[in-house]
Amino acid sequence: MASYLVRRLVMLAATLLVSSLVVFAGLSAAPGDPLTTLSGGRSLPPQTVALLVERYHLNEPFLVRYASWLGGAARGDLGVSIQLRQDVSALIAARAGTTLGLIGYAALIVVVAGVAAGLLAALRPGTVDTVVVAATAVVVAVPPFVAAMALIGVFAVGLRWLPALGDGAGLWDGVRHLTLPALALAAAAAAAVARITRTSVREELGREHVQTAVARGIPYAAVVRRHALRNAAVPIGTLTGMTVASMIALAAVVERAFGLSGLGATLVNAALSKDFAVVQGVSLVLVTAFVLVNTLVDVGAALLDPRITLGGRS
Amino acid sequence: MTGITVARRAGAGTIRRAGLGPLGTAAAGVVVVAVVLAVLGPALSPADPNASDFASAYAPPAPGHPLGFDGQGRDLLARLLEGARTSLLGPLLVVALSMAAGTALAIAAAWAGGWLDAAVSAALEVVFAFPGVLLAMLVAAVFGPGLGAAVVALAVAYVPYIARLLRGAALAERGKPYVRALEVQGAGALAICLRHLVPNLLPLIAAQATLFFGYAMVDLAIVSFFGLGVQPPDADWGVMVASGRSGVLQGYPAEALLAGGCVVVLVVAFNVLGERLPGAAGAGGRPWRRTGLRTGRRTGRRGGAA
Amino acid sequence: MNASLLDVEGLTVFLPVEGEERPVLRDVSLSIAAGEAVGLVGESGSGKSMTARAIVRLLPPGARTEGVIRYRGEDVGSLRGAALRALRTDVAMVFQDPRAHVNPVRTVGDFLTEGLRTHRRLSRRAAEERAVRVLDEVGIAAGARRLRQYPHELSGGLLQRVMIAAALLAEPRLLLADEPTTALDVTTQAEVMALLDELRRERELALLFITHDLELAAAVCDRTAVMYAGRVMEVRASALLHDDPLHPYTAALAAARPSLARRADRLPATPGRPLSAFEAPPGCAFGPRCAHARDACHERRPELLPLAGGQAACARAEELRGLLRDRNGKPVVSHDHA
Amino acid sequence: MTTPDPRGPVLEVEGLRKTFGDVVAVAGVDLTLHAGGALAVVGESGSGKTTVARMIVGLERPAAGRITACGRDRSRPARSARERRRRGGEVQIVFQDPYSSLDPRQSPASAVEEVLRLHTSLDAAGRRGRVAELAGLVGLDERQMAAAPSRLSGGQRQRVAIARALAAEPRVLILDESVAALDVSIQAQVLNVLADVRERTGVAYLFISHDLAVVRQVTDDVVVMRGGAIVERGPTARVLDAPAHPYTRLLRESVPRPGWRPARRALRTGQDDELKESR
Repeated sequence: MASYLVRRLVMLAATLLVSSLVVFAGLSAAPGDPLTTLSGGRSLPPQTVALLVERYHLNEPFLVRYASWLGGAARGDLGVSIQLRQDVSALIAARAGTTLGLIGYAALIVVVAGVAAGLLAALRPGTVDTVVVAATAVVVAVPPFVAAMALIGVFAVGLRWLPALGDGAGLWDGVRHLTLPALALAAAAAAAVARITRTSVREELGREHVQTAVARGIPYAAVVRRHALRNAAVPIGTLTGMTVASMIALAAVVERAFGLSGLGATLVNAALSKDFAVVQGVSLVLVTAFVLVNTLVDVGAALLDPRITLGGRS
Repeated sequence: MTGITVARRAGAGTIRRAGLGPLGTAAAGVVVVAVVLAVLGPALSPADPNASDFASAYAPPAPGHPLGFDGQGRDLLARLLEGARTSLLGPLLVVALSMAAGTALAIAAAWAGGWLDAAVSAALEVVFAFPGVLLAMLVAAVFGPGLGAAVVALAVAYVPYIARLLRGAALAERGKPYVRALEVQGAGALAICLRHLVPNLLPLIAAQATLFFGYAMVDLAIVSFFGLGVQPPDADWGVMVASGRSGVLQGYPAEALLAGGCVVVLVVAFNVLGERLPGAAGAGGRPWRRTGLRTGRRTGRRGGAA
Repeated sequence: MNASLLDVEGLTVFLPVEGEERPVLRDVSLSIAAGEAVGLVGESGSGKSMTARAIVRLLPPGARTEGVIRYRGEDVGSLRGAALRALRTDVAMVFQDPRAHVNPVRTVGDFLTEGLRTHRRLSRRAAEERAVRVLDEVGIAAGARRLRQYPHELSGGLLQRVMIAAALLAEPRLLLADEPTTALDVTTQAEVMALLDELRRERELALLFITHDLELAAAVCDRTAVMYAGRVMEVRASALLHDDPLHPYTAALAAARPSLARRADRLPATPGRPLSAFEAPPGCAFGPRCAHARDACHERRPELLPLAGGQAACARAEELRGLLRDRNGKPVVSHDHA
Repeated sequence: MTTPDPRGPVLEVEGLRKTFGDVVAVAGVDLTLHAGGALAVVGESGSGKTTVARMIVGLERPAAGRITACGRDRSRPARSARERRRRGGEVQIVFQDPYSSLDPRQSPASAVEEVLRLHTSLDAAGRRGRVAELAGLVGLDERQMAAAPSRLSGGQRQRVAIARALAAEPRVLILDESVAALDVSIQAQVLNVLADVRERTGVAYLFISHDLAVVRQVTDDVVVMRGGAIVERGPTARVLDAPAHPYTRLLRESVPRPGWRPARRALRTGQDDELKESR
C-alpha cells in the first residue's frame, strides 16, 4: 500500500510540474501583453512601467521566470494577481471556503439521495424501479447551469423560499445561500450515482456466488445485505468518488450562476481577463484536489476489495 | 462532465443483441430532427436571430414569433435554431477528434504493449488530472475565448477516458486466438489492426461516441455559459442560458429554460441511444479502473461447450 | 427399495429466450433413494445442470415448469419462505467453478460458517471450530489460517474442497454436485472425487452427480442416467452402462470416447452435433444421428420404459439388446465421419 | 511446400527456458519432431506445456534455448512480418477455445482465403479452388464455409481453424488443447479429421494436451511435463501402458475408465495443491 501511495504522490507531483510548465509556457506565449492588462489599456509613465516589469518579472527569460514562480509556489507564494492587485495565495485562501462548502454540501446530497434512490430501484423492481430509471435518465442530462436557472426561477424568484445570489453572512445564512447552488451542482451527479448504484446492485444479485448463498437457504434479506450490497460497495464507492471529484471543476458553473465568490468563479474571471497568475494558481489547486480525491477513491476501493492490490506485485 | 465519469469499460463485456427498442428509436428520432433543424436552421426561422428591438424585450409569444423574445427583443425561435448549429457541430468535432486519437492510442498501446503501453498510460495519467471544463478554461485563458479552442481542449481532455476504455477492449480482442493465429500466419500488424481489430471494436466505438457526444454537448455549453466558448452576439444554447440568466432573475425565464431544455432533451436522447446501441457494454459494464485490478484468475480446464 | 428421498416426475421446464418460450427439459423422471448416488451424464444442451437446479428451485427468472418434484414426500414447487429455506439446507450444492461461486470479497471463514451461523445460531467461534474440523476431513491442513484467507489466495483444487466442506457442514441428506471437477486437473479431480465419495459414504449422503464424463460418473455412482436434448435416454446400473448399454446414444457416447488402453484406426464418431431440447425434432431426439433409427423412431417420442433392470427411452431397445456392443467392447455401429 | 527436408527433423528444441517474474515456467526442455510424426506434450495446468508451444510459434520470447524448424533457426521471435510469414509456412497452430478461434465478422472461406493470399501466389480462381479442397479435407461443405462463424458449432469452428492453418502448407501443426473444449461426440469427429489430414498431407503434429486417452488416439510419441520440465518421454503406447516415472503413473491412475475407482493419495494436507497454488 505504501509503495502505491508513494507512486501516486510522485505521479501527482509530475502531473503538477508538467501542467504548470505547460500553462506557464502557454500564458507567456499568449497573444496580448500582460502590461496592457496591468495598465488597463492606459499609457503609463516609463518609471511605472519599469516598476511593474520588475515587480512582475516580465523581462526575464521564460525559464528563469518559471523557476522563480516554481520556487515561490513551493513556499506557498503563487505570485500576485495583476487584476485584483492581491497575493494569489491569499486570494485562494479567502475563496476556498466557499467552494469547499459548496462541494461538500453537494457531495452530501449526491451520496445520500443518489445511493438511496439507486438501492430503492434495485431492490424494488416494478413501478418504483421504472420511475427512478425514468427520472434519473432525465436528471442525469441536466447540467448544473441549466439546473441553476430552473432552481432560481422556481425557488428563488417564483416561491421566494431561498436566496438566489450572493454568499450570505454567517453559518446559517451561508447554508441557506448554498442550498440552491448545492442542489444545482448535485442534481446530475446524484442521478448518475443512482444509476450506478442500481446497475451495480442488480449485477451483483445476478452473480453466481449470490446463487450459492440462496442455494444454501440464506434468507433473501441477508443475501442482499451480506453479498449483493457488500460487493456492490466497491463499484458504487469508486464511481461516487469520481463523480464528486468531477464536481470540483463544475463548481465554477454554479458559483458563476449564483454569483458565489468561490475558486471556480475566480478562475473564470481570471481566464476572461487573462490574469495569468490567478489562472495558474487556482487551476493547480483544483487539479491537486481532483487528483487527491481520485487517489482517495482508489485507496478506498482497495480497502473494500481484497483482490485489488494497489500497484504492488501480488 | 458528470456523465463522463460513468463511462463504462466494455472490455470483453457482453455485447447486447437486442435492437434499439421503442425508446432507442424515439431517441434516434430526436437526434435526426435536431440534426435536420441544425442544418436547415437559418432557412427555417422567419426572423433574423441577431436583429434586436428593445421595444419587445422579453415580449411574450406573438404571431410569427411562437416562442416570444429575449432580453434584447430578439426572436427566441430564430436564436434557438441558429444556436442548434454550434451546439451540435461543436460536440461532433470534439467526439470525432477524441475518438480518433483515443482509438489510435488504445490500439497502438494494446498491440505494442511493453514500453509504448507504459508511455501512453503515463501520458494519459497526466492528462487525466485535468477535467475537460478546467482544461477548456485554461486554453481559453491562453488562446482567448472561442469555440475552436474549447473543442480542442475538450477533445484532449476526453482522450484518456476513451483510450483507457478502448485499450481494455483492444487488449481483450488482441489476446483472442483468431488474432494470435493471424500473427503466426505472418500478417502485418497494421493489416491485422485495420482489417480485424478495428472492425470488431466498431460497435463499441459507435456506442461510446454517442455517449461522449452527450458529455461534449454539456461541457461545451458550460464553456459557452462562462463566456469562454461561443462569443455573443452569436447564438448558442450555452450562451443563451448565460444571457437568459438576468431574465430569470427578473421573472422571464423563457430564454434560459428553452435553451437549457434543448440541451437536456438532446443529451437524454444521446444517452438513451448510446446505451441501446449493440456495442454498448452489457447492462452492468464495470466502470474503468485505474488501479491494477488483479481479480482471481479464472480456472477452466474445459468448457464442455457444444 | 426403501422410500425414495427424491422423486422427479415428468419435469418439463421452459425458459424465456429472446422473447419466446423454449423447452430446456422435456418430461424428465428420476428418483434417488436415501444414501444412493445417481449420476447424470450428458453433453452440452442435454439439460443435466438444469435438472439439478430445478430440484432446489434455482431456475433462472421467468422459467415455467410442469411436472412435480417431491423431496421426502413434499412437493418442492409448493414450498415457500422458511420451508423452502429448510429444503435448501437439507439439499446442499457444489458448483463447477468455485472461483465464481464463492464471494470473492469475504473470507473463506465467512463462507464456511455463514450457513451454521444463520441456521443453527452458532457463535462465530463454535462455527469456526467445526469448519476447521471438516476442512481437515477434506484434506486441508492449517484450517485456522485458511479461514482468514480470501478465495483468490487459494488454488482451484483447494477452493473446490472448501466448497465441499461448506456443503458437508450443512449436514444435508442430499448433495447435488454440478460438474464439481470439470475445471480441475485430472490428478486433482481424482483426489477430490475420492474425497467426495469417501465422505458421502461415511455420512450416508445421497448424491446427484452431474458430469459430461461417463466413466467418472460410473466410478462414483450406483446408477447413472444419460440425458440428451433435455430428455432422459437411459438409466442403468453404472457397472453395466459401459459394457451393456440399453440405448444407442449411450453406446455411441461410450464408443466415441478414445480409450486409454488402445488406439483405434478411426473413432466411431456420430455425425452431427448434440441438440438442445428446443432444437430436438419430433419423435426420438437422437433419431437424426442414430445409426439404428427406423421410420417409427421419427414419429413418436419413446417413453422411458423399464428394461433389463434399468430404463430406456428407445422404440427399438428390446430388439437391440446385445447388439450395441460386440465381444471386445467395440461398438457394432460404425460410421465414417460425415 | 517449403524446401522439402525428408531426412532431418522438422522441429528441434534444445534447452528451452522461460521465466515469469520469479516463477520458472519452462526449465530446460528438449524435443524433436520428425517429418510426418506426431509428438504429444502432456501435462497439467502450470506444467509449462502451452508456454513451450507459444515459444515455438514466436508468441512468447524464450529466456534461453534454441528452436529450429525445417532447418531454420527461430530461437528469437521474428523481427518483421515478412519473417513471421516465412515461419508461418513452417509451423502453424490451432488454439483451444472454438468460440474465439475465428474472427466473428469474417466467413470461414474468407479467413482461409486470407491465408492463401499471404502464403501462395494463386490467383482468385486458384484460391477459391484451394479453399474448397481444404474445406473437403476437414469435412466442411460450401454452405458451412460461407456461414457466419456464430452459426457454426464448436467442432465446425475448430475444423475451419485447422483448414486455415493448413492453407499455409506448414510442415508442423501445433494443436494446443484444440479438442479439449469439445463435446465427446464432436471431439471424435475432429480427431478423425486430424487422422485423415495427417495421412493425406504428411504434416507433423505437436499435440499439447492434458487428456491421455486423446493423446493415445492421435500421437506416436509423448513427452510428459511437470513443473516446467520433462519427467518422461517415449513411444506413446509404451509410456501409457508401462509408465516409468511416478508422476506419469499418477497421471495414468487418475484417468477415469471402466472399472476405475478414485483413490485418495497418502498426503492429506493437500501439499500438492499448495505447490500448484504458488503458480
